[in-house]
Amino acid sequence: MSAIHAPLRLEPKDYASDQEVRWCPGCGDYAILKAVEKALSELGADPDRTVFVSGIGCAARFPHYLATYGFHGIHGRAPAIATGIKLARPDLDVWVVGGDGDMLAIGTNHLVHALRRDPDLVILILNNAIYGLTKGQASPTTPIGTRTPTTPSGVVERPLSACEIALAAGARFVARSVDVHQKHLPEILVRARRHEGAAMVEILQNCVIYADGAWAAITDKAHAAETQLLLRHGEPLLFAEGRKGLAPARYRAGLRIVEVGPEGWQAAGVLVHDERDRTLATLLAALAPPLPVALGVLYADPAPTTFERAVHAQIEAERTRAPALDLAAAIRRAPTWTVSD
Amino acid sequence: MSAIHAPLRLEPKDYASDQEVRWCPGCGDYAILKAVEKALSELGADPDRTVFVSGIGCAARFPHYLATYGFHGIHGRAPAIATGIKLARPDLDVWVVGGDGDMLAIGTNHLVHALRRDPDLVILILNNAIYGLTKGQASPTTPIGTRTPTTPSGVVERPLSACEIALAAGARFVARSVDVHQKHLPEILVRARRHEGAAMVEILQNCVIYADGAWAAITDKAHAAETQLLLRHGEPLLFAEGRKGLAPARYRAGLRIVEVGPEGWQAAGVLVHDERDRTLATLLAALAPPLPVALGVLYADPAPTTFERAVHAQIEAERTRAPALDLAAAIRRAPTWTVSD
Amino acid sequence: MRDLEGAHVAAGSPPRPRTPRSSVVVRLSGDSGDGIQVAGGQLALATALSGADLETFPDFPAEIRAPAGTTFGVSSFQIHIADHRVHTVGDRPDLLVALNPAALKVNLPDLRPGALVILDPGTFKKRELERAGFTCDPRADGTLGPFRVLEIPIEELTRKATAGTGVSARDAGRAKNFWALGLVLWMHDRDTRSVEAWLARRFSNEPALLAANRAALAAGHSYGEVSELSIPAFTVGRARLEPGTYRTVNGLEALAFGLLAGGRDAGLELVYCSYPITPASGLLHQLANLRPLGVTTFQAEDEIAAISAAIGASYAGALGVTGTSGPGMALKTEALGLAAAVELPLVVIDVQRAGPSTGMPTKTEQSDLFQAVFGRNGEAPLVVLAAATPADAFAVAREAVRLAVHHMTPVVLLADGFLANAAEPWRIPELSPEPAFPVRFHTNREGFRPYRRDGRGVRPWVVPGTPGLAHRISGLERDFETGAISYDPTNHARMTAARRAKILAVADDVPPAALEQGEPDDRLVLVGWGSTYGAIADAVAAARARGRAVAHLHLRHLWPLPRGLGPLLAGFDRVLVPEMNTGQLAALLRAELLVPAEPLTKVTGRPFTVEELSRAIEARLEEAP
Amino acid sequence: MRDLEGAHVAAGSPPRPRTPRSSVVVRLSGDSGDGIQVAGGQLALATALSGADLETFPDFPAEIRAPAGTTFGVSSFQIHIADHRVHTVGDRPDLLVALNPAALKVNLPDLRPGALVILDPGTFKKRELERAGFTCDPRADGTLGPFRVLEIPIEELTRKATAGTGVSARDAGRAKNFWALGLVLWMHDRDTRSVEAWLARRFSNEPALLAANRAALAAGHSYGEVSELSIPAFTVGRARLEPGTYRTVNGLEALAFGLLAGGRDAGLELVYCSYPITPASGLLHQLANLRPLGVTTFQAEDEIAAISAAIGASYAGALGVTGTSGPGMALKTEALGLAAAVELPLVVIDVQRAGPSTGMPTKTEQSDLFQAVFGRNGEAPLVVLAAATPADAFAVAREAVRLAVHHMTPVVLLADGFLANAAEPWRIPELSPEPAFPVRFHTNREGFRPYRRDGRGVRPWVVPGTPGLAHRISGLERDFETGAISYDPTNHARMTAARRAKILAVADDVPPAALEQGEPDDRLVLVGWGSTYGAIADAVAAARARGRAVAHLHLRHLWPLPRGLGPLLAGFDRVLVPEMNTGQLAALLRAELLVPAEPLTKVTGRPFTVEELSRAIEARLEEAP
Ligand SMILES: Cc1ncc(C[n+]2csc(CCOP(=O)(O)OP(=O)(O)O)c2C)c(N)n1
Ligand SMILES: Cc1ncc(C[n+]2csc(CCOP(=O)(O)OP(=O)(O)O)c2C)c(N)n1
Ligand code: SF4
Ligand code: SF4
Ligand SMILES: [Mg+2]
Ligand SMILES: [Mg+2]
Repeated sequence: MSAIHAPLRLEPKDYASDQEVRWCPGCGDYAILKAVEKALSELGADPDRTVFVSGIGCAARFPHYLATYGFHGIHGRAPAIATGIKLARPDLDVWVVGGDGDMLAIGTNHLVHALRRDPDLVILILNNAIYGLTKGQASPTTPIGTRTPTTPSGVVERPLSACEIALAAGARFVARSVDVHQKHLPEILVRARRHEGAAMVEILQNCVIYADGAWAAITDKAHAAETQLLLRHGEPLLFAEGRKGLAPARYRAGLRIVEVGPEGWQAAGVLVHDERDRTLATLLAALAPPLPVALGVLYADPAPTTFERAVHAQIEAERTRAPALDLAAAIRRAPTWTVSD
Repeated sequence: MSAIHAPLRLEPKDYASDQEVRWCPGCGDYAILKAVEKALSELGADPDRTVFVSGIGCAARFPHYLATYGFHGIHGRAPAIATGIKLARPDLDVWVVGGDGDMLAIGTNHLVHALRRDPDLVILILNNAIYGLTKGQASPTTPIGTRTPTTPSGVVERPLSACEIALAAGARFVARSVDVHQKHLPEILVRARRHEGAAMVEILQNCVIYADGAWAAITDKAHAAETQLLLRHGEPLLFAEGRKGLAPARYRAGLRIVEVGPEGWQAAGVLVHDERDRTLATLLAALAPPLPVALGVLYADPAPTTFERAVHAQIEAERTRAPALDLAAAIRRAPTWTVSD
Repeated sequence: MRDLEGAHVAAGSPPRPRTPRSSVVVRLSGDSGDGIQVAGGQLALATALSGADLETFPDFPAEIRAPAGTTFGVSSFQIHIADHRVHTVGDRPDLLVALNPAALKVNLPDLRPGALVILDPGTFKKRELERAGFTCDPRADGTLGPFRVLEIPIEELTRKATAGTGVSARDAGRAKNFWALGLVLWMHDRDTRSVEAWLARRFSNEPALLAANRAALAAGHSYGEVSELSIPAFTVGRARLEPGTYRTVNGLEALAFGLLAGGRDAGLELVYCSYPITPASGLLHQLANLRPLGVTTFQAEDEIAAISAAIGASYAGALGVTGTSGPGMALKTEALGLAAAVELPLVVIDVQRAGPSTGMPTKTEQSDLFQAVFGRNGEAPLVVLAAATPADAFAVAREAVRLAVHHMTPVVLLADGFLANAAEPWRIPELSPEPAFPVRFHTNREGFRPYRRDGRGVRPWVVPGTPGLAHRISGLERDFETGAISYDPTNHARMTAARRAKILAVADDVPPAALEQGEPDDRLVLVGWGSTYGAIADAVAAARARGRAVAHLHLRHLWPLPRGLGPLLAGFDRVLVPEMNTGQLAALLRAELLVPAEPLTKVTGRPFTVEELSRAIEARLEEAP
Repeated sequence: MRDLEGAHVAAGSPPRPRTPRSSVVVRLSGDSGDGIQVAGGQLALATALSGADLETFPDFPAEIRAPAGTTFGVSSFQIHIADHRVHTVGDRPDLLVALNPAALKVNLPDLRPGALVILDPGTFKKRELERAGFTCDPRADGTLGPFRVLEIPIEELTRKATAGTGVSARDAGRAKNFWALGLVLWMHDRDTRSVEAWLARRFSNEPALLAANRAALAAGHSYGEVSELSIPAFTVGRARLEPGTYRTVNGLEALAFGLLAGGRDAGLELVYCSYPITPASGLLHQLANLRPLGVTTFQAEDEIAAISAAIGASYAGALGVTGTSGPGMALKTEALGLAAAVELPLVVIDVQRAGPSTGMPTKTEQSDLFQAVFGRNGEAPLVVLAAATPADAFAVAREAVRLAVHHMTPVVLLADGFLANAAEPWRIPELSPEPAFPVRFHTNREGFRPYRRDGRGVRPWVVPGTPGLAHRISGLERDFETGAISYDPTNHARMTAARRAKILAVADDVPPAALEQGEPDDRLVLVGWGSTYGAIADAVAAARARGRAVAHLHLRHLWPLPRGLGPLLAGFDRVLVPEMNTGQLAALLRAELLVPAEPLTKVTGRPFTVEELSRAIEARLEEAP
């Protein structure tokens, strides 16, 4: 976050706009909205210097519900709009919100390029594995075999992984959380906002109407210990209440699951999570059921500068190199001649 | 390749069209064209059942120069056009050709989604790290710091890796070669064509006019042994004339370079290349100078079916489930009534 | 569903004390969860079986699931029932059944003065009233003064009726739509047989639910007879419809069937490529469910991929079709130019919605005409058609296929949100056993030239795989015959002229301009296009019945305009163009024909009412020279 | 470069036996590697310094580097030199210098009969002739019959002249462009001082190259005097130009300066977001090199991202500008609708090129007018302007900025490939020290409503970061005042009308329609727009000189049309609209004004010639009633 202002002391509820929230009762988006409000409060964000930008979709209704500046744009283009905002006004605190359709179907191109450029944005992908607003068609994250109005015999395409795409695009902050994790999610959001550069957070979100339980295999409390790998920088990659862990594979490059015996995790060779290890992050991003799914900050390694700072630094340097250059002088850099009466 | 026809016996030159080739003298595209003609000959491809589809760019002029069917489309959309062709005519042998701008700037979205869907296409990315046709602007693969007409103080954005994006998108065949490798490249092309599903081949191509030597650090014959890691399935990951190799990292997940001593590569722990190991492929794709760059087939693990076969199998099954359904019957599935005079 | 064919329209039941009505407009309304659309569909079917003509329109909330009881969660269904041909869903309801206060609130402004309002007093509690945004109880403060109000405790009566069927209290309450349907059927002099048949199929595995819904239906139906309230009862006679077998069809269904019929007639497989967008998504859903009939459906990653894949499919010898709505249409602009440039057949369906930009996705408008005719870079002429009614969409879709393959051109078919969802009886056409306009791909090697045109200016369609004809096509300008890239100035002029002439020649392949109603020497003509058909037809018919010299001309072919249009329009004193935009067809007519066409615009997201048009007609006739 | 200001135009050198000419059209032509554009630029500068008026046009090959000696590798530079104001580069060259057979081949069809052709016999070898596609030597077979031919062994003479300067044989040969330039300067009665100054700067670090090029230049210049061939020499007097300081400027340069001047006048930083595309890329290059002057440039991943980022920049309080050509413009359609819907300022520059689709990227056309005015989904009105000449592009770009910020609207500025690359003398305007139309963002909390309009129908511009004014904007239809999402029918009608009225009111903020030349009661008026200005102006001036009652009206504001246009055009018997498309402005005038505007179209990828227009004028006057 590049805005250098004294943090405000506002309650989460102070970040709610006066608009009636119109998601379906029970939609996971409510929880995410709450988490965002919590995070803004925790960050002491100034609503007048904060901008939420979105595309189109249920998720993309987000800006209307926050008492900050908001731009509800067009389908898939929010990362590009946000990049323009940051280029013009690096001091603003800009968040991008979109669904899996918005960001990983029509908007993939802009997502990838925003991440590789690395402007100081938080990009939230509210992944419900479905097109909610348009009534339940398959999205790029819908699992194979799912029947929807557009896939009456089931989806045949392999789903995309937001975190894998983000890492491949060169993202320097990649995290994953779950709509209902009301302690975890705000923490991750605060971390994402404090990261300088483009921070992508994939949030597994439940669409109660069209894809209810899409993430249940991961998020069900009953098996959470087995299905979730909670990442913490500097702590071992343990799950199943510490009974299992991830260790480097033997005789090949990769990870393997190890049982942690009474000698402890070190003895079992369990790796310690290192947020700055892009290779590790890539391997963690690829974990999918039946393996435990990685939640938390997979990767956080800020680049030396952000896109907008690099651009403006270049312009500043160019200005310094030609201090006398103004428009009149630039026009006269070509040969001129004078006609008198 | 799904076309089941007796291979023809044509010479490479028989695949050349009557159009005068109009790339700049010395352009790497000439070598690639030659390699493609060799590969077609080797494959016994039937020009009348082969289609080359392209976007716009110097690279995208490709179809005009081949005596096959060809569709020179619009910038960035070739993978989508090709997907439509395969849906309509799974029997055709379809190749897609584009530059780094075509495929990794405006066309990223279609590339990613074609790869995840996995129609039986060969997708060639002629990566010259520049926009050639439009005269030398930075492309998504141009290295940081490069001065171009649009980046007078140098590129600030991190370059994209075609192979990493492809793997993250779920591609099942990912390979890399070099324009002038006239033995290696045709071999890879033949392998790509024989792979059932979407096969992406990144070809490092030299644009003599706007980015001459962009890949020299990798391709220069003088240091090739040190800068290139030639992959062969089932063979050890050795380079520098066998003096060095890649082994699994210790205490972390990943690869490390090892010196091969007199005891041989096994003793040094050098890994054997396994084309079906997606994790390994991902690690290999990320190798970039000063590490040696991986050339060859990084990953090849055909899915059980292709996109178009899966779609048509579903339709076939639906047809079988409702054998009597024709249009007249479908119209009458709703309640009907009759009005008589 | 069971085929009700053969259920010949029976003579009415024995006469009761009922008011005969020539037409009635009924609107059912309630919360999205109340099953309004199901009840409406059954009401339409029962009406159709009665032999009356009808037209229906569902009005869904924009939100997926709004909180219960809110105005933005209201779902409605309107039906126009008449003993004569009707073309609209009716300007204003004569009867409103409002299952909760929000439904009343939303629909009040639309009611005809004197309309009958049936409401459920059990839902008029403080909380419900507040949710609906009423500050006072509308039953108490005179709000309902202009209407006749019947308060019937529908939910309570439903619970009573379903007692003993073994369903939960919740499910019992949910049967109230069938109770209300029963009552409306009784009021309308219809029996419940077709509904019972439907219930039996729908709940064949859920006997308790079946019993409950049946009981509710029966109770509602008998309530009219037994109630102490004197519930009005009416009867609408049979309309004179052309003999034949009918079903009801909405615009999207008709488009789907029309495309399939067109594909069949062309002897081609279709490849329908689309990206979901309201209100066009339904077409993708329909076709996805009809894949065994000769269509491959493809949900692309965006609209650009969708049209590109459709172009690829056409190139490969299928017929590529893509469908979308306004913003998606905008995204297809560049690729549409490619299709026009390479001269491949393609059908593009634009189900227009209220704009600009995202606009009001669930509301209707006709504001993409300019985009369809003019919205491309360079000179990229193509064919533009519009469907006039839900049933007409079948014929127009088929026509779009015919023109696309016959003239090797993209064809844009304009529909709109209203037409997409409105439904009407449709006389099921005979499908000819043989393809009516079979495509013959070019296979002859002799003197083959990819862009050599035939007498109609049309280039050959050669599909990859054809032996000996391998050639290259490109969006770069190409040589008049060989198709090789050409930057020759004269060639470009020649190709531009040839592409234009080819499209203008399509006018020779379609019927000349003709009036729907009226005479060429009437004083005023209303020129319409698309879904304004119904309102214009009814308004003109009414005006003619009043002795006014008014005619109606409706354009199916918007580009090129049909032959004879200019002279025909020149015969009228005034040309009035009603359209749901700010005057796009009017501008087109003025530009092309130099007639002083006057736009009559409405941009509220809603169709014209007959009343609005009638007023406009009278005003113009008063002013006319 | 050194500032030559103060190099007051000196009186001519002592008289020689020269033909005085009122104007001459010279074309230099050779292989892409021959340095034709550099020589042309120096010829233009020397001409400008002589006080003559001029207009130039470079003609690059479409290929990046075509094989040497081929016709598709020919590069040309044309200059029109005159002792009076000229507006075109001249229909046909009077003098062609062709450095190889391919250059001769390509340019032959354009030459004026009797033109002088200078060619280098040393390049007329068998191989070169074949490469150029000559089957016989054109010097031998009568091909050159209609022309006067001078064979000068330019390359050989260059080698001789440069002997001893220490350059390689290859570099010696490469100086032949300066030899030819020297000769042309001599023919044209100009000294070589400005060229020498340029060479000195250009090769300040390469003394051998400097010496060689200088020697070649001098040798060419003295050749005219000493040669046995009687080389024609002419002299063109000074033109009467308005007093002031001048430079030459091409359309892209002028656009860049105009945008920057506009940003300065608005008191705003610019953010120029673009994706490379011919012929618009040059604008991105220009601005990237002028970043210290108040513009941030952004090369996006595609055109959609470019316009989206520009919209984001405007939202954030800079002025977002995006530039592209035809196919890229098509891709921006959807986002342009968003900008119109949310009512943010935005400037969109479309450097039109020959279409449809990819078309002929390096060739010019005016066929995106429809797309600019009409090409969006829904009713999304905006402002459309066009630049008439390279120098005019400065003023129009500034005007685009002014209208965008003053009316909170996207403004489309149409240029074209010809205008982009053509150059002419430009009187450098005074830049006012203070912003001329400074933007004042809205900051007042009192009764703030994001969409409440002022008297001109314009909503306030509130940028994020303004305390207390946080609000949300959306492409969904919004409430007339609060901007909250609204699906209310009346609100939508009101907003649609308000957006339209706001744009139409821009006509009150621009000058009314006025004639460039002629009188309102002339018989014929030529109505033009964009880069046809020069040809129309010259043709009309010539016709008027012949006593014809012909007028010229040129539209800078295409949407809305300027006030008074209808009545003005109504005064003429005939309205002729020359345009490089199939009649788009003519259609617009017919639709809007019901005048029988007649299109005069040319779609060859090349600008109109004065001759073509003169013929059309005569034909119309003969026919006119
Ligand atoms: C250009 C364009 N295409 C399509 C649409 C229709 N549309 C609106 S939202 C949406 C996808 C919604 O899915 P997602 O992004 O996953 O968001 P969710 O509703 O699931 O939160 C689509 C296809 C549109 N508004 N604009
Ligand atoms: C929609 C659109 N935008 C931009 C262009 C201009 N354009 C043509 S090719 C190209 C990029 C070329 O780069 P690349 O794809 O890397 O191919 P190369 O020329 O380097 O082989 C661009 C931007 C275009 N033709 N269409
Ligand atoms: S449709 Fe799904 S994602 Fe959208 S609001 Fe409803 S529950 Fe949420
Ligand atoms: S510009 Fe570069 S890529 Fe294009 S043809 Fe020339 S050398 Fe090849
Ligand atoms: Mg979603
Ligand atoms: Mg490239």
